[in-house]
Amino acid sequence: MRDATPRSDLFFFLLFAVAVLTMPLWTAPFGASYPDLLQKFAIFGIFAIGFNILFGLTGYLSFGHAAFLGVGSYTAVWSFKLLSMSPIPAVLFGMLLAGLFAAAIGYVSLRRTGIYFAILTLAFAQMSYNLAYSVLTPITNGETGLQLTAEDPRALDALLGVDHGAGLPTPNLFGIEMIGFPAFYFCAVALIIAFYLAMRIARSPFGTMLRAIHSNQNRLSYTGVNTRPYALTAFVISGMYAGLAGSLLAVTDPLAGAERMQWTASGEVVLMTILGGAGTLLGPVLGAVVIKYFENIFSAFNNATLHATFDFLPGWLADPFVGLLSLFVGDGWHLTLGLLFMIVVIFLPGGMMEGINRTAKAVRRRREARHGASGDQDSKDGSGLSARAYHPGE
Amino acid sequence: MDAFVLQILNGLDKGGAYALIALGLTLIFGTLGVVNFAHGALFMLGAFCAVSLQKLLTLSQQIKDESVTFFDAYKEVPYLEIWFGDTGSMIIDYAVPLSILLAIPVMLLIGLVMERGLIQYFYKRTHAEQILVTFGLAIVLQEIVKSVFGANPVPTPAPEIVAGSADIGAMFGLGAGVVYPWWRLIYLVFSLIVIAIVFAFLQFTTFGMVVRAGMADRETVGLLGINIQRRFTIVFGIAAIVAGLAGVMYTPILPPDYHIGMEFLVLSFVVVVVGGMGSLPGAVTAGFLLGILQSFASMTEVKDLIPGIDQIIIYLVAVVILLVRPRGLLGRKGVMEG
Amino acid sequence: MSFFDDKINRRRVLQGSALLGAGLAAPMVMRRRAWAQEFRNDPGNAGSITLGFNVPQTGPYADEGADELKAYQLAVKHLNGEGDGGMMNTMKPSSLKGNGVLGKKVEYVTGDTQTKSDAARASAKRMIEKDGVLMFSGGSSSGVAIAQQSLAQEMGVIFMNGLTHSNDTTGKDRRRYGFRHFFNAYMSGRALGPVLQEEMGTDRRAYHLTADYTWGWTQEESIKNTTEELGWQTVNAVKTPLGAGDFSQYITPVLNSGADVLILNHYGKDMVNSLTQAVQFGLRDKQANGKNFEIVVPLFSRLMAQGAGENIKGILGTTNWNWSLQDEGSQAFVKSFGQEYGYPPSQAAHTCYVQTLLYANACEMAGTFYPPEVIKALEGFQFDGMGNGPTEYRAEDHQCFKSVLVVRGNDNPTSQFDLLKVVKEVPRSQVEYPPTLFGGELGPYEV
Amino acid sequence: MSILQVQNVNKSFSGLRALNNVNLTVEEGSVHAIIGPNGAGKSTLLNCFVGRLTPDTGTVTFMGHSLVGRKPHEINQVGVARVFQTPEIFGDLTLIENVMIPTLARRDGSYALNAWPRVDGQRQVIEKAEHLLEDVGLADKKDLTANSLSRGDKRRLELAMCLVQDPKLLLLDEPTAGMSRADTNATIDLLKRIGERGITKIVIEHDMHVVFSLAHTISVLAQGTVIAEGKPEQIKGDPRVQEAYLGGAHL
Repeated sequence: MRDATPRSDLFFFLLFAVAVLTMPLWTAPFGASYPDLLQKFAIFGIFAIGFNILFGLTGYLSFGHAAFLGVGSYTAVWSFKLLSMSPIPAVLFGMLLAGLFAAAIGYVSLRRTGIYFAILTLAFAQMSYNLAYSVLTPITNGETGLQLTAEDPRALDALLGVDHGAGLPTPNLFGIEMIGFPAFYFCAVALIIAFYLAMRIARSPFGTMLRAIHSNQNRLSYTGVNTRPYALTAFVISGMYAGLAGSLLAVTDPLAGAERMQWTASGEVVLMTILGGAGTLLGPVLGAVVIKYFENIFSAFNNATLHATFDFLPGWLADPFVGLLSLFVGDGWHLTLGLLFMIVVIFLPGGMMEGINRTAKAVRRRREARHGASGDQDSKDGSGLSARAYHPGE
Repeated sequence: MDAFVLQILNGLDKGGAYALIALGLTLIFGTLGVVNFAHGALFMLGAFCAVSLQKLLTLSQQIKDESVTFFDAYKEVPYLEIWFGDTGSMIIDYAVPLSILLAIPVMLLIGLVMERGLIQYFYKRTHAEQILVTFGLAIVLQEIVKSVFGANPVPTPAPEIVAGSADIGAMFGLGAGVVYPWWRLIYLVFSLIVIAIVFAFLQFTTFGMVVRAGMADRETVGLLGINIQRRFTIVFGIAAIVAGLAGVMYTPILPPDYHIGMEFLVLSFVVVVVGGMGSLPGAVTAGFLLGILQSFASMTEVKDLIPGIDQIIIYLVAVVILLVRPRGLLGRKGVMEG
Repeated sequence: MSFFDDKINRRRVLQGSALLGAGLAAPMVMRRRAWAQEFRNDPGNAGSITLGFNVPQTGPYADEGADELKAYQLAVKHLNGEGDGGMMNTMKPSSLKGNGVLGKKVEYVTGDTQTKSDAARASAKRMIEKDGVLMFSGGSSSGVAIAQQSLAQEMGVIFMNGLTHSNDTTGKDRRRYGFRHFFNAYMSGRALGPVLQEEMGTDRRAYHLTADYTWGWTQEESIKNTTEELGWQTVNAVKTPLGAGDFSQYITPVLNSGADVLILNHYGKDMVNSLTQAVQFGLRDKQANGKNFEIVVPLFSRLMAQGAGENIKGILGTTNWNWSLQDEGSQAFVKSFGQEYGYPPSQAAHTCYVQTLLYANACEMAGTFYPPEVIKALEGFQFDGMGNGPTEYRAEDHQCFKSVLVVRGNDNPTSQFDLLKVVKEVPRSQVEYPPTLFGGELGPYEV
Repeated sequence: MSILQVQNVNKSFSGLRALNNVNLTVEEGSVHAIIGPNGAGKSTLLNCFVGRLTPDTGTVTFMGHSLVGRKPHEINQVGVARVFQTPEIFGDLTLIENVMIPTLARRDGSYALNAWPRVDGQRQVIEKAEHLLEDVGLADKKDLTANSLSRGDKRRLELAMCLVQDPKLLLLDEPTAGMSRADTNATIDLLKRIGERGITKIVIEHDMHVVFSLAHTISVLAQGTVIAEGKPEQIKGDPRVQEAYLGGAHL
């Protein structure tokens, strides 16, 4: 914290914004530059950033955040059905309802800490999922998922005389259809705003209090701080982030299914955050990108594509090589993901961000050694660019 | 009334499975302080011990079905039957109970290797990191099993003699036609025996006393110059055996597939927490309690009253219990609350 | 991503100050391209086309997905004129030439649906947006199929359903861009009717256990309608949570309910588990109301039957296709699949193979890849020689109408694959229904 | 003027009586020591002051506020701060953050959604915190994480965290427990210096050296009851105290 000056933060933020906006360019060599995956990067980045506000700062491990994602999605689709095809009300209502839902669940769950809290949130989310899949079908359309139909009223659009023509309408922002790259940029802007807000929160007195909750809740209450409303606020904020992510999922693809609320989905955001680096600003986004990349790209390899990739190898080498690789891609992508989890957490306790920090530190040390600079400046240099600057949770 | 008895039996049966998994989980929590998301995978590996033994015993001579062209279709006659006739068939028939003998050493070995090779480095790490690494391990184990045995469930029947149902109506003077599968009764008894053995072991052996003392206050026991660490490693092995045995014996009830552990994982965590972290009796009580409640909630009469209640009952009960009793049914203060 | 194909001055793009602007400009570039083309992923003058095969590769249906994928690969081979041609030789009428489709070589990409709607749509979008597929196909769960089908409509890319059995797929959730060759729950009910009557009479009391989601409900409804028409009573119909694992608490009430038939509206793992457990509770050997207690599994699949082992023996159900069929088309398919992979294809593999050929054939008939024309070629298309006898793709709801197989778990299998025995081939006329029965709207040709 | 009145406080734990009709009055500005053998109920009494425990019966009144049934943070907000037996600090935060948090808590109250401004822009808070760190002699370590401190330094940090709130009443639970003689003396000096700020202090202490160096008034607790109260000289000679401590601590 001491190293993160307003200037370094601004620089960092601008860097982030540029990186996000130019994502279609630099992801191209990795085969990831197509709208849907880019949208997913941004959306799950938002989800993970929000989750990190709760988990990374306060240390409360929620295993039920997917419920808020689901609520956001359902609300957004209902907004498209009842009000308007504009993403603005969809996103606003999605966040609002997810926030209210989070307030209710958080109010109850935050009466407990540690694993008890985790299981309470898990229980609420699983109840939501199970009910959404079965008895709440009139609201959620169950297994099939909530979809748009041509007959939906769309009261606001009707009032304003917006005509969606034949067939199913597409969400559109003042005439720009929310598909493909425009939809990505809509999500990207949301991600940048979400990131900026998370940065403000992390750097604020409020954020300091959240970290104090993580550090020593007992001391904090004897210091005159009512910890529960702080934790609840963090919970609601992160619930609203999840709601935002959920409604963006609906904006880019107006269909909401119950499985979005399943515990595996809650677990996924936990994994994203820890994989990237809990408590760091950038880590959760990285974690989200990596997991979504694996899910969409690694799963798509098959023997034919592998052979095509390695056809420069001689046959006697290519076949066993492809055979070996095929264990880890296609239907084996889960194996790769599992191994990745283990490797990262074994060797990089702070997640991927720790790896980046270590590399940055090593590079700097080498450079300093070359320039003959004194060694003990290390991470306390005033440049404001030290890796530590970006990690309020360290 | 009869319906009630049957539902209680169903509940106890389910509860037996929950209790066995939760018992191992809470042992590991209590001793090593590790959140083991790979515990479901241990259950799964146990189940696949049974599958492996069955596959081994049914290694077959293949008699080609000549009516099928284009590919090779066989009628399979196990070598055991060819060599030993009815004795061979009987051995095959008893594959599941026999695999208990296989599962005990195998699961112990897996448990020890897992603890020494991986878990021991995570004692001091955060719970989140423990979750990540054990979850990763669970996925890896699953995928390995999937690549060997495929993704479909594998039928693993109970021995012929207990494949059917017991007429408990006649046995206990209930109504006519009240039957219950033999194997489920065996499973219930088996789980009670395993639970009793674990408790007796912890209660009456020196080893167990040290472990219990270690669960209560690790530092002090460490100060006494007792190598608590090595004992905890063995505890992990025991937990693995218990989970594995639960898996072995469950195979005739639920044909196992590679994913079976994940399905039990979340539920068994709920059981452990409802029982109270670090409490062995709590885990067992909660296991049976939730099993029975789940059975009752599934009764048509109850479902008509509250639609969908069977879908959420376990979680609902968990919420209520945790709100009324902050540390679950029998939990101790300060365990896993940080 | 073919971003650099668009002749943006690359050096300028890479200049730091221009990066942001270039990023923002990207959507405009993409849009301009979009206007220029007549339809999405037009292969134009390219020498090949790409199809997308989106199947479950992880999760409970992974084996079924693997089987589907093999069938797709086989179909691509045959379309490109490799191998023995399989059902291309038996399909009537056929416009396929064995030189790809419209002279273009067929290539394919694969994806993992994880049997989740979200994952399936994400995977499909990758195929459409990144790999430029002209058609995508796959299945194993109705919810997932419906989700992909509506995506197809939004994106203007044809989706050929794989295994999906819910009435909704071509009922209330039908789409202009979605086609189903597989049969549905209604047909299962209709087909089972006469066999149930024959085997069990008209005085029966049925108890339903139903997977608590849309497919389960539609199947329960269909079977109930059929059996009640026969004069059967429905004692109870109980919903069970998806993936319940242990069904004992739902099975014990069956024991003394006065029912003499148990109908399991379950599929996949739920079916394996509930059937295994029902048999354990002695239901198969039980006597009730002076009759033999019977279990019926309306939707069977051989792959899942393997999981239930011995318990499947003697159980009645329906299936879309079985490898033991002796017609010319089935034989041709079993031959090429069996020789390629060493075991017989499943019904899921069959429907996926057929769907791929049907799509290719429709392109040839239409003489273009332009989806509206391809759709029109498929609509009302009548064909034979694909293993199900004379079949029609009904124009009004994109459902294939053909005979349905009623099967029984084989008591005395001659091989490890010989699990199901065909009891009756129920002709199309008995399973047909008016297209308006389930409502639904196909939507426009042009999107 | 009394700042804290304790009247007829009783507290039992499952039948075991920990506090038996305790009465106590603490004068404003004084240093009031509570001594007694192990298990006399000293910590229980202190916990009743800060809201960790609620007395079964009786009243605890601080400057006109009843403290019974209040939450710890509410009690702190009316001006009561506490130093724990084992230092309770924010171990993974830096020293300056450790001291800033109580400063913010005093400025913003028990809850404030102060999420927009930067914490490093709170000049006054930072200056005040730095000042306090200087007072306790930890200024040069302000950017270290608190866990890296020695036990004595941790205690001084905790003291700074309490003092920065300008409490009216400071509760010290064995402030020198486990310290070396030198550290103990340094702490005594420090506490004496704080004394100049006029903060009322209640000290629980075993070390009679500390008690007699600091206290103005001493209450002796034995078996949950106050058996003696008075100036240090009076207590020294009290035979009841001698008896309570028989075989106990050094007098």
